[in-house]
Amino acid sequence: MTNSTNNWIECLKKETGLEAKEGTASLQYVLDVDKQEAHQTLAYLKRAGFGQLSLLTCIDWIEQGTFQLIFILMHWELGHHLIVRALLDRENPEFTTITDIYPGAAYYEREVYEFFGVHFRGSAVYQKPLFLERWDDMPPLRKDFDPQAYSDGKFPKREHPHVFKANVVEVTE
Amino acid sequence: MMTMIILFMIASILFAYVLSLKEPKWGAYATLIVSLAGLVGVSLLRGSVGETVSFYYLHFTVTTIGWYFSMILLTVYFTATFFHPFWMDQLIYPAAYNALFLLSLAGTVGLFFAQDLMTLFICWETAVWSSMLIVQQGKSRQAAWVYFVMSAIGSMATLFAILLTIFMSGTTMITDAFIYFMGSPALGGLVFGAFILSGLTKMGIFPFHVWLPLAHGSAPHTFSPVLSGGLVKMGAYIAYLSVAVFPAYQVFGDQLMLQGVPLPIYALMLLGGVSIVYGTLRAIQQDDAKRLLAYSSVANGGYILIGILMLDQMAFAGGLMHVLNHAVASAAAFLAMAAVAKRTGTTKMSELGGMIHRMPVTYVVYLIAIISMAGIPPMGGFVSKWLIFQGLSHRGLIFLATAAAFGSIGSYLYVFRPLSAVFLGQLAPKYEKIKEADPLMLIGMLLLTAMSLLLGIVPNVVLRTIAQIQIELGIDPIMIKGTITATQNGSVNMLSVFTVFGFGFLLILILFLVLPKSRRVGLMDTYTSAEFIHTPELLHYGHHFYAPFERLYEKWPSVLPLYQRLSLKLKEMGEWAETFFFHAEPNRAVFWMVLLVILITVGGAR
Amino acid sequence: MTLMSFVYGFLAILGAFVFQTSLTGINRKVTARLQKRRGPKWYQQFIDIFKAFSKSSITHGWVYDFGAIMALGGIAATVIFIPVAGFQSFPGLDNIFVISYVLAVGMLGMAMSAAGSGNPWASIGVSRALTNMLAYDIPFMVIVFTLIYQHQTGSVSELAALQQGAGIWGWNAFQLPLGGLVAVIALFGMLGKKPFDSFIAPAEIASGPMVEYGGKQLGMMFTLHELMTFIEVSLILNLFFGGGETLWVYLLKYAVLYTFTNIVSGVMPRFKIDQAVTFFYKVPLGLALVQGLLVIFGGWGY
Amino acid sequence: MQVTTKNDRSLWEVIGDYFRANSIWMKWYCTGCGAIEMPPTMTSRFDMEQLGMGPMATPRQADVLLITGYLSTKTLRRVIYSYEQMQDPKYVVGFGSCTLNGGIYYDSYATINQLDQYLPVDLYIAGCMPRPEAIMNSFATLIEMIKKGEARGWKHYQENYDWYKANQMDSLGEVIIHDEFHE
Repeated sequence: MTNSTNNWIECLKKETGLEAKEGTASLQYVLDVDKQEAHQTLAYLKRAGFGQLSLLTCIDWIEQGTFQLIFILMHWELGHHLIVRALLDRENPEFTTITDIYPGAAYYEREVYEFFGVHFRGSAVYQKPLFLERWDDMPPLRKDFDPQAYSDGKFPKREHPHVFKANVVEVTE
Repeated sequence: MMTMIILFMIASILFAYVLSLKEPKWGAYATLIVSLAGLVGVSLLRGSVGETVSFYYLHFTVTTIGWYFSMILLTVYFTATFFHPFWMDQLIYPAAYNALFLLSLAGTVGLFFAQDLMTLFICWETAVWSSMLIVQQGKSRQAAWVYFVMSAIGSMATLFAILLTIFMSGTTMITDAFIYFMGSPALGGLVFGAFILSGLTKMGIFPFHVWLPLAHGSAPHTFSPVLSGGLVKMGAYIAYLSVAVFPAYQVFGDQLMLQGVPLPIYALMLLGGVSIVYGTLRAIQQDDAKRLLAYSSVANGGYILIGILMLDQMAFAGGLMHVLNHAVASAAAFLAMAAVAKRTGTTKMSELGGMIHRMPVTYVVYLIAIISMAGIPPMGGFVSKWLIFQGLSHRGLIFLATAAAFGSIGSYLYVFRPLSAVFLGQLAPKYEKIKEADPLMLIGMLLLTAMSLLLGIVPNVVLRTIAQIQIELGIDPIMIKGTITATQNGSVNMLSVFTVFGFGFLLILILFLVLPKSRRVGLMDTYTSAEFIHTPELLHYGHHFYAPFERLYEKWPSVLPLYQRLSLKLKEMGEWAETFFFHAEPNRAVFWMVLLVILITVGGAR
Repeated sequence: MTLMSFVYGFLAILGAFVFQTSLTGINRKVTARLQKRRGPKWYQQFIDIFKAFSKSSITHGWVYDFGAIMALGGIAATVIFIPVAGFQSFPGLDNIFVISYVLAVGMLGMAMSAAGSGNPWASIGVSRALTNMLAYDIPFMVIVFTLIYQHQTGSVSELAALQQGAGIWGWNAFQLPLGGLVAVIALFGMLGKKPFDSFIAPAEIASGPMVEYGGKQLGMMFTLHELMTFIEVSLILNLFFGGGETLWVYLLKYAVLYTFTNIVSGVMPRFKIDQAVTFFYKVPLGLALVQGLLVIFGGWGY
Repeated sequence: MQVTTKNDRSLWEVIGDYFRANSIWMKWYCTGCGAIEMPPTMTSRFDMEQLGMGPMATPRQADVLLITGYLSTKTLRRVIYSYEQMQDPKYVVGFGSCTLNGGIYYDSYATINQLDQYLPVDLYIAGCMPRPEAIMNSFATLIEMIKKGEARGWKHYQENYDWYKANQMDSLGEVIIHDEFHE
């Protein structure tokens, strides 16, 4: 680890008080932020050299009742990947759009809205459909969505003597 | 007869002008009638070869070649006038347009019948000036300027040659005067070079081609066919005069001979070859259909120049016939584009598409025109190109033959481009409502189409006249027997070719009709790699049609920057000179004036 | 020009179709053997064409059909012009320029029909095909000019007859070896064989001009391809390999020449279209010009 | 749903079926993992060309549509579009259990479970995925079917067009999508 490598980590700590931890892979860092300060942190990180938003996605933690937004940023000079994570309320998932920082995020936001139903305030386009042509049910990647029921209702099935239901075996230590 | 035609022309110019002032549409119809009358009148002159007429200092005589060229010009002018009534409201000065149109017609016809050199020059200038003033009424004033400057270069050189000829030989009659140079090769070479220069600039031979795309592209749509099909052919006549009437082959007789061609003439032919290649390559690049056709005129001018300069049995006949074929084909193509422009308001190929579904007759006109222009049987252009090829391969002029072959195959590329991008492909929704061109315009275009077809099937009708010209010049005439056109390297029977082609077509038509009928589907129901596309414009392939090929030579230098730099330098020099004479301080002007007065006084005293 | 001429012409078209289609089928087997496959039946190409005719079809407007008819009609007419072993249905129409330009009628028809379908792949394919034509035709034309200059005739049958009688060394391919090489390379371009087949690249531009054809129009295009192959191979055979004294010699030579191009193209990759142009203008055009200059100024071949 | 069983072909149809049986060109739409079984079937090991079969670039030229694996609803729209662009007579072959009953994607919200609800399938090949031997075997069967005039799925589709359309609409809403990416 050279000085320049830790530069943005130290500066980040100095300026915002947030600490980036090392991730599981090399050159990978993880940063947990509050929903409120995510926006300004991302703006700061972009100025610090993270010019590329590689991915914006979401995880549904149904037991905790939260959604976790994941931003994967990349630093082109250092080759660092930074995973910025922010938790949202599952009942009322709302976030401010980051298209003013990373314009390309518009499509990721549409995707996250389509599959998880997270609202991005300030974006005019996030509700436009992207992948799921003519989707007519709840966002399908939420954990409380039942694909079997949806499939049974929507797609006719062949009458078949065999049962294709997977037999789930609980593995205990 | 001749007198009547000349008087009629002059009277009709005034008549058309006055009539157009009152009602432009009537003036437009007047141009139609006048050019038709001119066409009929001149065609009657065929029998009176040798007749001469004099008006004060102007002397005219009827010659076979003059008759041939005038007929071509009058045909092109006549068919273009069918479009005039529909364009009068788009012109700023319709009365001037009609009058100048007829004036340029009178000038060109006068040029072809001119007996002496001064008449030739006056008629030449009349045609150039009147056409320049018409070009100015088009899209760009700069184009008219470039046209004028280029013509002026040629005119000045020709005037020099004419004055020198008159001074040396003591006579102004073209045939007598030029014979004088048989004895003086050095002076003859100078006169030849200066005289043919105006022909080269007019035909747009490389490197004088710059005005052609500018003027053709921005002239009024109704005048572009006349420029390309008609006025450019004046250059061919000058080339004819300077090689056939002027004893060029004798004058250069002691020069280095290349396969029987003297080096200076060979060099000019090479310029023609360069024009073919250059015009072809640039035409392939264009996006504006009219500019594309203008560059094709550059390439075809190369064929005509090479053919005429050969002055032999085959290529010379081919060159003269190509004047007619290209005039007809090019006029038809320009008129078709004018019809499209009338309906859609643009000639940019990338903005058009699918016109065939709205203007099928215009499409057929354009199709026949380009088949002729590309030299594909059974249209007229094939015969003349074939004769030029025969002549070139007979003499073994391999580099010129290579250029000719390149221009011939390359013309498939550039003529297909408007066919595909304007007429075929997807029809944009904004053109959903347009209609076929007006019947009067269609008549004009279909006349040219019929001519192209006839020239291809029975070329000997024209070749008979050309054979007579060749006999008058004392070279072996092209051999024609019935429908067979023969050369030393083989013959062709175009009627048989047409019949066999029709036979093949008929066979396949029967096969096609016997098989089950096809289901009609929409244009948008097409293979899109299984993706749904609802925008016709996105499915239309019109931009950079030959992109991979264009990329090979897009970085090549152009002569245009050279001319621009030259004109800039000239302008600077003019401004510099201007400061001497017209400075803000009056004393400098007074100084020059006083100096001038002193000089005149001193000079006069002596 | 009598009625018999038309009958002979019709028979020539039919014969050319049957012969070339069988040969194509056999060559599909040859290619398969090259690739260690069993390959289709020898008459597979006939089945393919007749199958296409037996299917239903669509049309995209009158120019789509008219272009297809004009294409096949023009090509069929060109077959009539080709002298086969000295025999012609219409004597005196076998001028080399006439043949190569009548051929262009068919190509223009096909291009028109393809572009008339409104499919952009078709237009791209046509643009590539025309560029390809500009590439291979110039070296070929230069050699043709040289031949006409040397023999002072432009008639294909006369040029073929002039080579006969002196055995294999009388052929132009051996008299003018550079020219023969150029002609054979140009033949690959004419036939659209690899490496010059980028205009019908199936995976790249969905078979280019053919993209919208189905049913009878597709059958016509396949027939057209067979006839066009016959014309082009015949042209090279007549000009450079001495034609044939008898019909059987002619057909045998033809089969050998065609199979040769097929085998060579079987092991070739594909040029991009601009690479094809650059190649043709560097190597074959250079060779052709050298050959032409040697003949015209060096007196080679007299 | 109307079922046609009678087989009364005219002489021309019998001849046409002979040609069609011996020259089957496939529009090979790679929908799923089964596409990877096709290269060995085409190349020298199994050499599909000996049956007169070959791949074709566009649906206009093709005779048989191979559905090589699971079909997502998005893909199904494109497959139906391609199928309708093919020229009659045309045949459909479903590969593997995914097209039969959904296979391992039986409970996915995005893949259909039974292909013959939407398109007239002439032949199914069992397996996950079917091996080239099975594919070659099925092609031989298809050829026999066409020769006997039994592969009449395309006619069935025409006769029961409303039934198929209704099924397609139930599952897909609309076949030809209009949205910002297709305008």
